[in-house]
Amino acid sequence: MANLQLQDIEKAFGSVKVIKGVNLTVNHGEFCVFVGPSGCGKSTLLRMISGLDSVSGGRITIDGDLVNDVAAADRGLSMVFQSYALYPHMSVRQNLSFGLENLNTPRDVIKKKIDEVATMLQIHELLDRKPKDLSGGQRQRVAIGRAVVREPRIFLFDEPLSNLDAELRVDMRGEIAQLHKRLGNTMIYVTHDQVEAMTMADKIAVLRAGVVEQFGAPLELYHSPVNQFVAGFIGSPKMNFLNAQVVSAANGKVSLGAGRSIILRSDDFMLSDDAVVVAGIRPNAVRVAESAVADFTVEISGVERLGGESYLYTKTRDGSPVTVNIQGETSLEPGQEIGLSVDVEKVHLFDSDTGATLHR
Amino acid sequence: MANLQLQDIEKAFGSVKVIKGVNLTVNHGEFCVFVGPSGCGKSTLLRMISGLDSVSGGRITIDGDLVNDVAAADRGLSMVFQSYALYPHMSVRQNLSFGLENLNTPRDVIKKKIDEVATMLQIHELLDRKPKDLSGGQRQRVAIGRAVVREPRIFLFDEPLSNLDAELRVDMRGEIAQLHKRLGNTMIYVTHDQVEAMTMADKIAVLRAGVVEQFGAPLELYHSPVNQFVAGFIGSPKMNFLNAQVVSAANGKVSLGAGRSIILRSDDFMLSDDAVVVAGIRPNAVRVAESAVADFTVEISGVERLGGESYLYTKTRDGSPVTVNIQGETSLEPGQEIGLSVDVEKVHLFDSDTGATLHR
Amino acid sequence: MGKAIAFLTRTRGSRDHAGSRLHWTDWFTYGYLLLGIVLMFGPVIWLLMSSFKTDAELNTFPPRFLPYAQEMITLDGHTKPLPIFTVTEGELEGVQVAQVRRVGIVSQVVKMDAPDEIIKIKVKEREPVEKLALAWENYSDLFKRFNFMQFLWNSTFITVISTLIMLLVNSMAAFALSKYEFRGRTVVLAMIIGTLMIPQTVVLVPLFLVVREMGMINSLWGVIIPGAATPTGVFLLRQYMLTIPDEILDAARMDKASEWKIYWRIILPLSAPAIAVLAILAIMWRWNDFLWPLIVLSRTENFTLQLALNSFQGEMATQWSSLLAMTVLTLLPIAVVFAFLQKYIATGIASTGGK
Amino acid sequence: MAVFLNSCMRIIEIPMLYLQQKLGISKLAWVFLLPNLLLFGLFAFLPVVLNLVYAMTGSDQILLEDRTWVGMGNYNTLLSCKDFLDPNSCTDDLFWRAVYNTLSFVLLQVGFMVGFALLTALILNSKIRARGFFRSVFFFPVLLSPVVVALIWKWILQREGLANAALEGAGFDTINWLLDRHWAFFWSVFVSVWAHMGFYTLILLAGLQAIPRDVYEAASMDAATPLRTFRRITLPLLMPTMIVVLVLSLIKSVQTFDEVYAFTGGGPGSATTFLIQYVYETGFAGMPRLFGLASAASILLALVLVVLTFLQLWASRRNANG
Amino acid sequence: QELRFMCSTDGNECEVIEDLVTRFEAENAGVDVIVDIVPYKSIQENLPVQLAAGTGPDLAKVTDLGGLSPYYLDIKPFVDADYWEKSFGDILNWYRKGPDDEGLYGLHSQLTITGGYINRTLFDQAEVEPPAADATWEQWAEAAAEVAEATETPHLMAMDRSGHRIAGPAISEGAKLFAEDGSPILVDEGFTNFVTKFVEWNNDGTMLRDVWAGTGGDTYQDASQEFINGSLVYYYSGSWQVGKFDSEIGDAFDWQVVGTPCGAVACTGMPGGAGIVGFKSTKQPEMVAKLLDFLAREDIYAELTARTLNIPAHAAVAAKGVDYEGASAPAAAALNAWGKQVSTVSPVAYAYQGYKNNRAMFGITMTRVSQAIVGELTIEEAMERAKVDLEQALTEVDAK
Ligand SMILES: Nc1ncnc2c1ncn2[C@@H]1O[C@H](COP(=O)(O)OP(=O)(O)OP(=O)(O)O)[C@@H](O)[C@H]1O
Ligand SMILES: Nc1ncnc2c1ncn2[C@@H]1O[C@H](COP(=O)(O)OP(=O)(O)OP(=O)(O)O)[C@@H](O)[C@H]1O
Ligand SMILES: O=P(O)(O)OC[C@H](O)CO
Ligand SMILES: [Mg+2]
Ligand SMILES: [Mg+2]
Repeated sequence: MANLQLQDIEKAFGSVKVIKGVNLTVNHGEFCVFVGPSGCGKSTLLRMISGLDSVSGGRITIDGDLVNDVAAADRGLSMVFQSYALYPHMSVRQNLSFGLENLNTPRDVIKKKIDEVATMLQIHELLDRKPKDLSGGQRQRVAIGRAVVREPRIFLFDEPLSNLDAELRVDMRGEIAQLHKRLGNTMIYVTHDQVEAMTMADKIAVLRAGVVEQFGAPLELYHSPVNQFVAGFIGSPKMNFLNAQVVSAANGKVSLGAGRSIILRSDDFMLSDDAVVVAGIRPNAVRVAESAVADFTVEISGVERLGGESYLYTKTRDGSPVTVNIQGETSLEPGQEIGLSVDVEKVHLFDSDTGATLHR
Repeated sequence: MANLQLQDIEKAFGSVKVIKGVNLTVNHGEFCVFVGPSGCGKSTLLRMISGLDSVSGGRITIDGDLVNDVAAADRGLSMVFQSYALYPHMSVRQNLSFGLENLNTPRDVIKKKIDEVATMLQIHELLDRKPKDLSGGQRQRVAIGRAVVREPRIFLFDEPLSNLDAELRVDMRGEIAQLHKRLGNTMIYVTHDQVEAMTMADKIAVLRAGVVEQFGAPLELYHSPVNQFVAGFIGSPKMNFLNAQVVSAANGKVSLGAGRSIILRSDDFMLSDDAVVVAGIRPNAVRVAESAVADFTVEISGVERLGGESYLYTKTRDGSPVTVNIQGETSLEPGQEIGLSVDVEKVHLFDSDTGATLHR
Repeated sequence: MGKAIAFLTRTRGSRDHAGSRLHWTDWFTYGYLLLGIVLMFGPVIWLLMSSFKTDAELNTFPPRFLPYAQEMITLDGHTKPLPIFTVTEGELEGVQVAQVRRVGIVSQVVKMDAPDEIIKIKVKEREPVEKLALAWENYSDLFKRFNFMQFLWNSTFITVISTLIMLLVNSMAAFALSKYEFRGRTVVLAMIIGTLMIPQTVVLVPLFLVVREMGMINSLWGVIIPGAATPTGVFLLRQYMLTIPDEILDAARMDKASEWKIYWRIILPLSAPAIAVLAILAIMWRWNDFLWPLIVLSRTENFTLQLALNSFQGEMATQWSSLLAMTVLTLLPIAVVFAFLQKYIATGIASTGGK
Repeated sequence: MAVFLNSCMRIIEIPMLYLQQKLGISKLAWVFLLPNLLLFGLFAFLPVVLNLVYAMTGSDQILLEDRTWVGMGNYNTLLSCKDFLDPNSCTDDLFWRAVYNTLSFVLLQVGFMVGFALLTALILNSKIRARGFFRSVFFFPVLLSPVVVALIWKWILQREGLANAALEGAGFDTINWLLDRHWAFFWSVFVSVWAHMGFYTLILLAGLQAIPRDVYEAASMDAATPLRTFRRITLPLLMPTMIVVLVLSLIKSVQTFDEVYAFTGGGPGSATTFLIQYVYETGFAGMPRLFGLASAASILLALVLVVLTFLQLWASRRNANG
Repeated sequence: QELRFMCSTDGNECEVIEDLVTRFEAENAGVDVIVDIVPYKSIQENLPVQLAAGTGPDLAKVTDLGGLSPYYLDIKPFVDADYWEKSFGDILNWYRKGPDDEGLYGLHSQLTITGGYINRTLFDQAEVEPPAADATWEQWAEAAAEVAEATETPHLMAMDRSGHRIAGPAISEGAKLFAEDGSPILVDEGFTNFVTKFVEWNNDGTMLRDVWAGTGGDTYQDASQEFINGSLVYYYSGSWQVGKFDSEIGDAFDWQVVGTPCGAVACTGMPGGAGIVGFKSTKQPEMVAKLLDFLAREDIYAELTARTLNIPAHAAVAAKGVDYEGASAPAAAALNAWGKQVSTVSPVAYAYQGYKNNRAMFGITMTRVSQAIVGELTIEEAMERAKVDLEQALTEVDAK
């Protein structure tokens, strides 16, 4: 139920600069997901928002009020810690009720809420255990429970589902989404799970090394990444990057590293002929094709069969790896040479120096 | 480099029975993945294999030697803890070197190995930090590093990649696979990630509440689950389960809960007519179809768009949820009624009481 | 050596797997513990036994473990009970006789069956016949002699109140010194550790003057308050609290806990082992405190047990029998307290409930 | 009881919460410190300051206002020596005898005591039967008053005591333990270790509890030998507690008095006369009461302690980092 | 009205006093005297502090008679001074601040005399006749050696470790302790002579070495345990041991009081003891005086002496002789023997006991003589140190 604004936020641990000027506005009721490589500063950002860490520079405002100097307890947020940080001496029930007690919630209300949360997290029979007697995933659920049992202005989740099994994760995803809908409060959510990020987020912020690379709706990031980094980061398996050269800018003709030229339908790239670029092609935008119609040929270096789909890991003649996503199963085996054809509509082009997306 | 055998392994914490007779043989050099719902006993099993927890019953043999009474330090295994358990007072480098020092490895060898591992895990610039100054994912990588820097007979990994971003996870998956290939030793690997399980495993053990439900090659589990639980657990999104009734056993004709009868090609089910069963259909075995050719109609309750694919969450007339996996994007919206057709070859049937797979 | 340490450093978890066979390290441990019993507990047992000895028995060389007293018999024709001896030499050798009186080196004895016929033997030719006898009077005299209940109450009051104040105040300070960054922290810490350096003996007089200015002489509060001000507890608790992960406090702050609540709902329970240790120590200090109450309290009605106990120490002589009995009596309550509190020492956080 | 405490705490929470809001967290630290600082300042620190003043005064009067100002006079008396290594050449030979006795005593006593306390704590922390019982076994001596401790050991060590009986039984000559200066010194160390070891064992036991179990598990997966586990895991992680033990034991050892005084009276001769006995006899027991001199001696003692403590802290910090 | 009386005890003194005080209370309605029985340490170390700080009791039984004199209440205005002078005579000086002080301060409730005890039974067994009253230390040593050898007794002689105890023999040997002008010197030829002998005896086994060499500093140490055990032939201590010997030796052997052996110039023991004093700080000086006067009454004093097994300091009581009613025969005999010793006490001994800083001198003696015995210092060094110590102590005392 709050609007959160980060202005030029910076953070340094000693001489190590970890957050380097982050600007971000999360609107009231929005579900915002932070993604980024390990160590890029997501948790740090969360901790600064929560008030547990001070900012080295910049302003944090909640609903327009500057909160830089407001203590964590007074910001009215709640947080799931990446490391859980459960109270080791309290039972699960006490872990869950502690926050409510601090708000002087009546006892019967506490009981009811804990009951609800326990049901939601499927931890009913664990309520009287101490954290040390729980499995990893159970602990994580308690950590989630502790945050959601209260109804704060803003939720901060730091990889809350990382240790849960797939089924439970889907359930929890649903529960959190529902909670969000019910409470309508602002949520900030760190995850490494593509599916979570894509399906839950209103907006995703992609961080790299303390900087926000792109901030936008999930599909916007998927379809229009601002640069090669974002393109590579969003979407799983990762986008393939091939060295390419513009053959004819006018025709939108581009030659891929080791194959024949392809014609990108759109033709208004602001490129000169012979410009060296990087072509980004998602694994599901390539198809195995007869050599006759193939855009280039590759050698298979690995095959992964997931049951419903398979991945082919291949290498082009000039050594660039290309992953191919195939529906169903395949009988292809490593070592085979195959031809691949590209869905030209789905090719992205990036500046080979800066990685910036070249717009059509 | 070792063969591991669990015979009737049991474990109880006080009166809580957590592992209830597990029998398992992991052959020399095999990559075995444990999957199962949160709290089913995966970590406990790992800890018993490692020697950190005693078994309440049963025998553990490594290479034929009974090791029940052998101390953890003497079993020659190494383990990545779900909770990392890094040495808080040591730098990353010391965390990594400690195990090697214990083996009296010469100093230059240690240095070389740490260098290799640091490169593999991309933690070079963190070597002189203490664990508390690392991000969650960085800590997890150090935990992996500590295990792999030695070359033990058996590796135990407890959700080693849960806190890493997608890209890194793919890298690490590759590295671990390569390590496995290079050292040829036995690996036991707990994960909640379907992709990891399916792609890395030679064999997967599916656990439920302390019992091994099925143990076999990944695709075997995917295609021939022994019961509804395994079928539901393997494969993502989860298999859809619909109530069904045998219309004509002789023709292999089955009526799905709320649609018209479908004919399963194979016809030798050992079922009587009118038997009530559960039909399992994976999300990628249903297709949106014109109502004319549709096997049943559903109402869309949710749509998730991941970019490369989309999930339709739907409900049949009798309220069973059906997830549909669609390649690419879709313009369908919640509330719409659509028809679905089933890929009859991929329908599984389960006993509605026991959940056991009904074989054709 | 390595294995010995293995045995010592292994945790409960790692011990689990060991078979039932006793390893030599187990022998080492149990050997050490046995030695501990003999060396650490033996003297204490001896003390206990000695508290049942008469003063004369206490003075006997060489000392004996069990309390003995000479056997006495009442015979016809003798009004007082007579001590029994065994004759060691001469014609009566081996016979038990009762001594009527001793004159110089001659002992006048009678046989049990002939109580009128006096026989003279040399003092050296007889040995007393002794039996086990507990001198309960050492204890019962205490209750007769002074107002034991009053002293017990005073001691208990001082100990309980002082310990509570000390635990509260010290743990609050330790919390501030271990979990907050603020200017002046080092100074306070240095002051506290610095004060430890000055021996208690010398500050007694200045402290007395301070307490007099506060008007607390001859009042139990004059013992309670200065007792609660010792710096040791702050130091001990602070060092322990340093090991509590900050992240748990962070979690509590996110749970909207006030700092005070963090202190008593998170920090205090998590410091249970250290608090238990300090409580044991504080109770013991206050209970056994002697020098300071001696200065502050000079009126019988507010005497503590220790003061009463030490009133057996005169200028020239100490009544050891009473003193030992009193020692044992005063020891009992803290022994019980210890038995109760020591459990908490082992309730540390085996895992922090986090990753 | 628990309920009562709980409500007390709740009541205190109200003003504390107000202060927290009013002052902010960093100043709140002072609020937490305040009660202690008040008590401590008045009843522990102020007397120490007064003691500093006493050290600069002479005469046998007790009240500060009755005493004469002598400035550094007392220090001069204590520190005037022709040869600091030969107590006989000093004005106050007894002080210097006490200094040297104390130095060697502290070295031995702290070493043995901390060593044994650690060993005992490790054993008591391992999984043994009847842990509670054994804990009390090792702690019991701490409960005894110094007079009783001394009495017990005098009994054992006297001419016809237990120790000699044992020697005789084993066919050795008896020894007059407390008449020989070396033996007397040895037994002073022994008795003082005996009487105080339990105290430090207890503190160390609590410290061992604060070490997370999973680190030990990691170490055993790393195939660490027990010795290495001890050196590389237990010891460094026990450091905060170790510091308490080292600092306290050092301080208390330098200040050893009661039980040794009751045990040997500082004898034979001055073989076991330590600094506090000197202070005590000079300033309190003996006549006239040279309180100024005693105070000055105590301050010199404190100065030495400060230096030793900082050395210790420095060493342990280096250890923890290295 | 409430009076606080601080009392510490070796035997039953405080209890007897408490009992007598009840009678006083009966005679003086409205007066409540509370006897606080405290450890001796409290009287010795804390009472001075309390008095200086003005928080002391109204009365106390003290042993540092001269040291506390500045705080005493002069009861002269309230009592019959003549009776007091007549009854206690010179002993009153022990409580006075100096030669010019004429005040009445304390009631000497417990007069003690130092001297020797022998284990008579051992002498009898050895068939050795105990030396006569005028025998020298050497003669006693010889006799003790003979007895010990004959009876296989381990220890010959022992003397309490106390500066007070050694003073009698030293004075006997010629020690003057004070200069002509009355200023203390402690060490002189006579003193050194005795110390030299004493050290020698300690080292050749004549004296039980444990007592003086076994402890250090100012620690008091006696040898009563050895004597009670019958393992000591001759024990030099004092009259206060009678009660203890009586109860603890019981029937085990016969023991006997033999007074102080003779030296070159005298055969004197040291007088001593404890007395009851009132303090200036009291709010009821008159009542305090009244109480002291009550206790000084001849009948009361006689009863006190008899019941506490003490030697009377009251002239009239002494003259009449005390009937130690409850005491056993040996105890009564011993006490009477001690009573006879009073007359043999030399004026030097009286002066020493009356000197207000005598405790400093006792302490110095103990420390330095012990050092000489264990060989830390030679006798010359020890004596030299003793002189220096005394000077230093006196300058502190005089620095006002
Ligand atoms: N000390 C204990 N006392 C009681 N139950 C325990 C204890 N430790 C673990 N358990 C229970 O044992 C079960 C198995 O735990 P385990 O840690 O093996 O689960 P897991 O399969 O690793 O789960 P996750 O995927 O969540 O890590 C859990 O249900 C847990 O609650
Ligand atoms: N106390 C510290 N001192 C120095 N560097 C630190 C400290 N704490 C964190 N860092 C660094 O700051 C960076 C950001 O850490 P942060 O925990 O925010 O990462 P993250 O994005 O949450 O990563 P992950 O996905 O692995 O959890 C990391 O590179 C980490 O190494
Ligand atoms: O030397 P002390 O301390 O034994 O004193 C002797 C007493 O005055 C005897 O009554
Ligand atoms: Mg993080
Ligand atoms: Mg687990």
